[in-house]
Amino acid sequence: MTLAYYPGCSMHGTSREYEESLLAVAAALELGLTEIADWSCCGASSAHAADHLLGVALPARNLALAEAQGADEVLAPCAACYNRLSGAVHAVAEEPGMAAKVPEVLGRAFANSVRVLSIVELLQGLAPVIEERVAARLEPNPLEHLNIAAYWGCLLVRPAAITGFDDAERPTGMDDVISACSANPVSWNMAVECCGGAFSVSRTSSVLRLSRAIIEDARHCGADAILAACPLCHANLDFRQSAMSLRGEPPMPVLYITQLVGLALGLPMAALGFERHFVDTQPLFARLAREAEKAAAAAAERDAAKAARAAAKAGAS
Amino acid sequence: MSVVNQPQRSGERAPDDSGRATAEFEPRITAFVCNWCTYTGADLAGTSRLHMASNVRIIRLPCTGRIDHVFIVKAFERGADGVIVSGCHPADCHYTAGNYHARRRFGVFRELLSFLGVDPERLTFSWVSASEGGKWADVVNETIERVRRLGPFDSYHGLAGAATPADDPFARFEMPAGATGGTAAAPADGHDAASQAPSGTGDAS
Amino acid sequence: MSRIGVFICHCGENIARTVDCGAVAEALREHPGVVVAEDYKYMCSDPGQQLIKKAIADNDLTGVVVCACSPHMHEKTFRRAAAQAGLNPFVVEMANIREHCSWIHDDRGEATAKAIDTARTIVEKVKHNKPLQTIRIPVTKRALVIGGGIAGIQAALDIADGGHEVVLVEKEASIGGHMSQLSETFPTLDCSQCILTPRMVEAYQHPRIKLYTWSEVEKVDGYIGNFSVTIRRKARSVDEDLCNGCGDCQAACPSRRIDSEFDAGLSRRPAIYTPFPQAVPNMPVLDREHCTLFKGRRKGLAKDACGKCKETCLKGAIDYDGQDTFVTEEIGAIVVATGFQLYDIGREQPAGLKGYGEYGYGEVPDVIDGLQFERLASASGPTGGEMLRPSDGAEPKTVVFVKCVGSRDPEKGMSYCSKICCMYTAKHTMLYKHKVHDGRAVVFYMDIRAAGKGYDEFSRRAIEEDGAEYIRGRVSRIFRDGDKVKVWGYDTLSHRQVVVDADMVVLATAVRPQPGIGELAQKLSVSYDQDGFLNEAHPKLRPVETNTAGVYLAGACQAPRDIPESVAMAGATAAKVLGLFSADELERDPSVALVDERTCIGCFNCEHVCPYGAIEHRDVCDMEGHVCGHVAYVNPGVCQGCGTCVAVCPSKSVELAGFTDDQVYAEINALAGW
Amino acid sequence: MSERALLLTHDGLATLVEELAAAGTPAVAPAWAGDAGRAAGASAAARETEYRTVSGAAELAFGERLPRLSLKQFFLPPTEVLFSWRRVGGGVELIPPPTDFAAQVVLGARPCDAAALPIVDKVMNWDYADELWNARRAATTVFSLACGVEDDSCFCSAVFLEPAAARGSDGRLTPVDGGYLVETFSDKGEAFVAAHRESFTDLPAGAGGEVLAVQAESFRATARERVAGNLAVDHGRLRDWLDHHFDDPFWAGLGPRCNGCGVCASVCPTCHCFDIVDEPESVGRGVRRRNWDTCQTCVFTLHASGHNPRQDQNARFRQRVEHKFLVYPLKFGDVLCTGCGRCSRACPTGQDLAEILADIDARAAIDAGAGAVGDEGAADEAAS
Amino acid sequence: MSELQDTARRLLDEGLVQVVIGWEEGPRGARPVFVTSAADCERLIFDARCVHNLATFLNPRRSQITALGKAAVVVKGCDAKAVAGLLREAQLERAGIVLIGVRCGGVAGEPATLAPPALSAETVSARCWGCDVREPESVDMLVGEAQPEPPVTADLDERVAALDALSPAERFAFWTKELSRCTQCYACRQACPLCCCERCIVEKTEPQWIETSPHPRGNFAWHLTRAQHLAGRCVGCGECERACPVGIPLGLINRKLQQVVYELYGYTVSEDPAVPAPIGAYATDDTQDFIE
Repeated sequence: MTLAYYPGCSMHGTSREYEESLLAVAAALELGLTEIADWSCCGASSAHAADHLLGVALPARNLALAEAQGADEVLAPCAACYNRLSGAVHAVAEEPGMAAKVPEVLGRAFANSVRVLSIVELLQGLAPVIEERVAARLEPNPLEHLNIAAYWGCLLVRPAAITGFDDAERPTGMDDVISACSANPVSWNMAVECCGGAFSVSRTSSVLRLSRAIIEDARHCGADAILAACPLCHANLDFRQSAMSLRGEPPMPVLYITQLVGLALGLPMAALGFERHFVDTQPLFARLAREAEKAAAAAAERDAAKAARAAAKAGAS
Repeated sequence: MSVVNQPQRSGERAPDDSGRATAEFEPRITAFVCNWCTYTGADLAGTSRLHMASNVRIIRLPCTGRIDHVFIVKAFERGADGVIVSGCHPADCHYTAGNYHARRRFGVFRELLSFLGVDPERLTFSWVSASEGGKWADVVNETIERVRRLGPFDSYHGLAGAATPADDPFARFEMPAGATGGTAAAPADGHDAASQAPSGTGDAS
Repeated sequence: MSRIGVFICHCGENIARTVDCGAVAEALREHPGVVVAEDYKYMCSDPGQQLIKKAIADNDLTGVVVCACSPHMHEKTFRRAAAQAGLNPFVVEMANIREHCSWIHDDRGEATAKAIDTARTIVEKVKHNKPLQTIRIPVTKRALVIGGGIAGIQAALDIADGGHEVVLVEKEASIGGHMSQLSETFPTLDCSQCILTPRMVEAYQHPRIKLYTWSEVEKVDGYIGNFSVTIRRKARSVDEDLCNGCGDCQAACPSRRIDSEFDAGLSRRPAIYTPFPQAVPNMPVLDREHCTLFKGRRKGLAKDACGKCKETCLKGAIDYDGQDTFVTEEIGAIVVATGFQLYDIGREQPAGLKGYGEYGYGEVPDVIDGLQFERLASASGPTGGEMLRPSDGAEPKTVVFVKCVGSRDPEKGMSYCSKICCMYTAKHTMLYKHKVHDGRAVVFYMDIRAAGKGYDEFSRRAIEEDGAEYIRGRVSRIFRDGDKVKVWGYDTLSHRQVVVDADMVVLATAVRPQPGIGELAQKLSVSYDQDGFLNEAHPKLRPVETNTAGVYLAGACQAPRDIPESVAMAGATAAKVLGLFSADELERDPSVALVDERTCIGCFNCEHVCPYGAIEHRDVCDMEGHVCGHVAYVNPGVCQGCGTCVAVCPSKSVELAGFTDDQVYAEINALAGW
Repeated sequence: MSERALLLTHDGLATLVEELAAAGTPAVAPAWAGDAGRAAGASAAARETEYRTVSGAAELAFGERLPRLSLKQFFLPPTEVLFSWRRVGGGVELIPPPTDFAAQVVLGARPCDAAALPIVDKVMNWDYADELWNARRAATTVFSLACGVEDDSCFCSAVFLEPAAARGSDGRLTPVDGGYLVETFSDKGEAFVAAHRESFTDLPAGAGGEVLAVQAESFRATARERVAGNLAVDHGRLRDWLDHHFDDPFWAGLGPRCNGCGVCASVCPTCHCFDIVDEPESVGRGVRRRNWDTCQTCVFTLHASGHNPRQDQNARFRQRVEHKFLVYPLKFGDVLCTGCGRCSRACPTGQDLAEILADIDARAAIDAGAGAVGDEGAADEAAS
Repeated sequence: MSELQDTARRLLDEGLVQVVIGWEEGPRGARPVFVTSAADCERLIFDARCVHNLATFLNPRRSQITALGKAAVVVKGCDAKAVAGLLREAQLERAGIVLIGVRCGGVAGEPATLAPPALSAETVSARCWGCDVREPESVDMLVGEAQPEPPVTADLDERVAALDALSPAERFAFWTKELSRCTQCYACRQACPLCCCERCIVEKTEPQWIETSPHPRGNFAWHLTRAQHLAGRCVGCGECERACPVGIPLGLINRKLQQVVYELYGYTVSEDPAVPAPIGAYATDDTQDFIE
């Protein structure tokens, strides 16, 4: 099984911390990601709106490159890229004539043999490994005290026919990853609602309204932070948060799923790119650390008391 | 069909095959159809006066599930150039599932026949419902045209020696004289070889 | 030797215009085995039939071929005529030279040649026709009705009133089914229990109805007219003969926190309970799963943990040690009326279903389904008919009704329309508005399907008189927002997103067949569709029959059905059953399969392909009488004559009368060299 | 018969075959079954041979493996038309097959195959002279090829023959340097040689010729010696044992292994049973044929009533042995076996006739109170 | 070897069976043997020459074998699959037989030799191509040492593909030539563990669907029917081809049908009798590309 990596434009740009944390996690888990050589834009939100064939061919080119370098699977961490790549796989497999047409316009062979993986599928599959590593850690784990809302957004799960998660309306994969990291998934209502997506610049007011509803619901349902798996979602929730007039509530940190896994694996904070966030994550982590210490102290006390009781009992007999 | 104007053919008629390898070739098609869908669909074609070629002879059976592969083999042995098997569409079987079973058996048998060199183009499998008189006419006409292009199936008819034993009752397959090479001259699915050497009769004597 | 008569019909000009009928007769006269061949203008006319009858008598015919129209048209006519002339009707066959010849060909020569071939083919077949006797099967004139809902009750009453005994089996402790749970019924708003209860009592007291509640069908053997049905009588722990229904045991039971099935989980009941006050029979059943005593026994406690009900019962009717028992009933016909269940859309779903987690059902207490609403609205319900929501008992001021939850949704739910929801949702809005005059009833719908007598008027009334707000569109998400239930939807008519802060949400969830329907279908050899509904024999012409002769369908086991339809189907099944019971013997087409036991090796390929379960295993014994093998036996009462068994028999040890291998071979042989 | 031997060189043989083909005289000879057989180092399966009409020397497989089927097929084809029939008016017209078969020649028959012909002749002319068999026999000249012995399953010497037996042959070829020494044993053989004299050469006069004659005799002697050790039985006591052990438990030991396929009969040069079938071709016409049959199948003796006098394979296998070594000998004073060993080689389950005969002979010896197996007196008696 | 012999001996000694069906050394190589006494168990062998499918001897109509009593039979993979076929078709009761599994690493293409040949691509039987059973699972006991995969040999699929690549007329010529040798001796049928009818269709008269005359017409009908009746049942043991006295490549037909039932219905022959055979079952969404 060879895993190719399709970064897409965001990973090298606005969401560098996503890529940094991804690569750190991939190294820690020995995933052996190979970036697709000479990759090009997947067409993002514009190509398929302009021309269907173009919208299929652009992602297909990258899949063809991955095929040529011998990959069985391609990881597309960006939800939009994942959506476009999966869409191309589906179109070529299902639409009459597409399997012949695409190689023709690409001018290269394309067998449509590569499986496109989202970050969630990848990490969900690795959840047992992550869980094992987390359990093996000796120091107190602050994440045990983290209540975090898994935010999927639109593009990872829709349309259901091409993405194929368990339930497009109530998917569970991210919760599994959260649990594997020993954090606590929050039951909330906005997991698959839209943040406003690509309208961030053109219709900022809509984006602010939509994203605010997401943050408010997360807080309302007891979340300390929101977990994202999409550069655009992260940008909207994190970067636009200061403009949301959140009624004096403290800001809500937004973490990438790879950052959470990195933390769980005990990777250094510095390797995970938290400093690139607009909402400061330090207060949250400081609080979690305190709680962890407190809990550890309490546990130690309990253990000591227990030992004393046992000793007393032993002495008495 | 040089006999068409001689309806007085006697019971022990000696079939006239002389014109069969020529341009006038009219294929003989045997159709095995189910009583409830295709037979009734063919009835409807009649009621609707849908004209079609007259080269098909229908054998009515209760269900495609009743149709055994030996029927098809025997039809070819008895001079059919093509065979139609037709019944109810999936889920429409009068007996619930006979057509599903037939579909499995004939899915396999068609491949088997093809592997042994019987051109699957000589076989038509179709679903024709009681309401599809028009489709039946199409199935008949298309099958006839397809088989007409393939030519007479003399290579199969001649496997036991003469294609027309009544004309040449002593034509027979004999291993010594014909030897293995001799009989292998007969096969050739229609087309050239068949028209040049309509049967293996010459080799035997 | 065969002596075949061939009779060629001109059908006026219909055949004679294209086919030279005289030439056909002349050709056939020369055919081996044909002793007479005649043509006539109208063979099906009385003189035509007389001609055939006379020829049969004069020539001592052994077989008759009528060359005329399709056998579907006149086979019966000519067979009857031959029978009148003393010939076995099954040695008469028709050669179709009209629909399959004269009507579809122009060329007179070609058509005549084809007519001759066709006639010869059938003559060759008839040479191998065997005289057959119509099969007669004795009929046990007792019916089994499975399911004691309104459909089952109605079917049982109709059959019993028709003079025959009925065994009515109900798996719950009381008959009544879902209809007993309903508050009012559309489109009349009459009280469900008021119209149902008298029927329940009537069924219970009917001298010809034998009622088994808390019972299930275990095994079905036999075939039409001659079923042998084993019924499992689940251990009730209450002696039905001793119990007088006083209710003391229920009052004494300390376990009182068990969700009531009757109230759809909206109220609690004890472990020993009568499902509802009007239950028939009015007799409790002990729920062993939840009973403290039985829990203790399962844990292996040495001493029984409870025993209050037994102590209380003055009649000594409580029996903790009773086990399931089995009774076998001899039955002639079976009516299946197992009804439906509502689609439980919660997060836990069986394989193949997804549910609707985004609607919060099962998580948000004020999101309920239609049956729960019925209980809330019912005077006999947990709130005594007051409209109070489950979470806090407050009166909901805004109620959202969502239709088509799980229906008409091939992506996530069922692809079919559940049919009853449009009407009951309209009814719900009316019941709600009649109880909460200042309340808002908001309905999200896809279409309003109100076809039925008085139905459209009824749903219009909900909108126009009672002011239900109908929004055409679907709901994307339902979640708790403080003490409100937030409903996100979309109005597809005005193209607006709609958000409703509701106090309660009622989901019209899809109608599905009862769990366990698949196992029952297998016991009965009845097929079912991909959704689990039982298949009727023909969707138009045999809607209450199944492909298993003697098994009939009533009500929602076949598809979503409302009450009038269920009752109508029940009446239809009763008519079928009474028709079957009207004669002492059943007549069947003798075109059935027969196994040659001398060569059958008992591989049972035939059994695997038989759609009717007509293949039985028969022991073969050696000279000393020891069983030394098995062969297949075709039950002629069950066989429908498809012949699939014949085709799969490797050694050709099965024959299908009327379409034997001999007959088919003769037909193929007759076509040689045409 | 022949005054003096001739030589058929390899070239002469090639010329002869070509000449016969050109003349339209079928020449039947052992030939490669497949193309691959000719290649050196081909696998045993690829080196299969068969008797067939040949048209060139390249096809010939002289001195190679024993042909798969015996020569029987050229006198009793696997299927053959007895007559055609058609309905005429109220009656049936029978049309018999022609029996004026054109002359054909067999070159290089195995002596054991050639010897089978006179053995079957006796059956075919016992109470009814089989026209088709006799006509083919009359039309055919058989030259055998002295055999170098196939393998350990050969036992011709135990059934009154030898690897170069002349029985049933009109002439014989024996391999010598450069070709084959030719002898003729009948007028037919003589006539054939005379008709194709130019293909044959005279033996070199003097020592050269003698050397070839010695070579030929040496070839035959080596073969005789080689086969002698394979099996020897005393047919007299064997027959006696068979006659008295119809119900012996011995037979129950043979049936289980037998598949009942009758491959042994198919490949046997002397098995001659046939089945008569009517095959309709349409309404009112058809063909009656006879086809090879075998007593080893369960339907061979199956009665219409369903009763089968040979209930199991034990009885059927006993029949095979008894027919060949008891019934036929009692009737015709010979054995219905030429020791070719094909049945043992072809049997899919390893049934071995030589082994069985040896076993019976040993039992017979015990019964007869004599320890010696295959005493010379019996062999002499048989040879005479 | 002694493990096999000991097992057989124990079964006979303890009276668990009355006969052990296995292989012994015969005059021309290995052959089936029916051992009825513990003393004779030393005759039992298993090596690459043991090609015979011993399930053939479990046909309940072989009364000369059933008369020997309850049987234990030595099975390699293909034999075990054939036993499963007989169980599936109700010809046997599992409790009525004892299965001694032998680990098998392939058998010889030309087994009639006095010593077992070393298996190589040249010597291994074509039937072993693609065989996935090193040790049968459905057995009561398993003997012998672990075996390697059989050597990769001439690919039966390649030969099938080569025929598939020809035109129908060329295939027809090929098969007419091959089948012209057939004498309808039915050795193929008798050697087949699954051809176990009391009366074969070819022996049924009235009507005689299959002409018993060995002209190619009768031969075509016979071989078409034999193959069709084995579709989805054939275990690929290759015994029919080995039994054929005139060398007809029946293995090609059987292999083709194995491919067809796999491609059309995803079926491969199973050692589990509970898995239903593909003919006699159906799925509503079976392929119907060939149906108009």
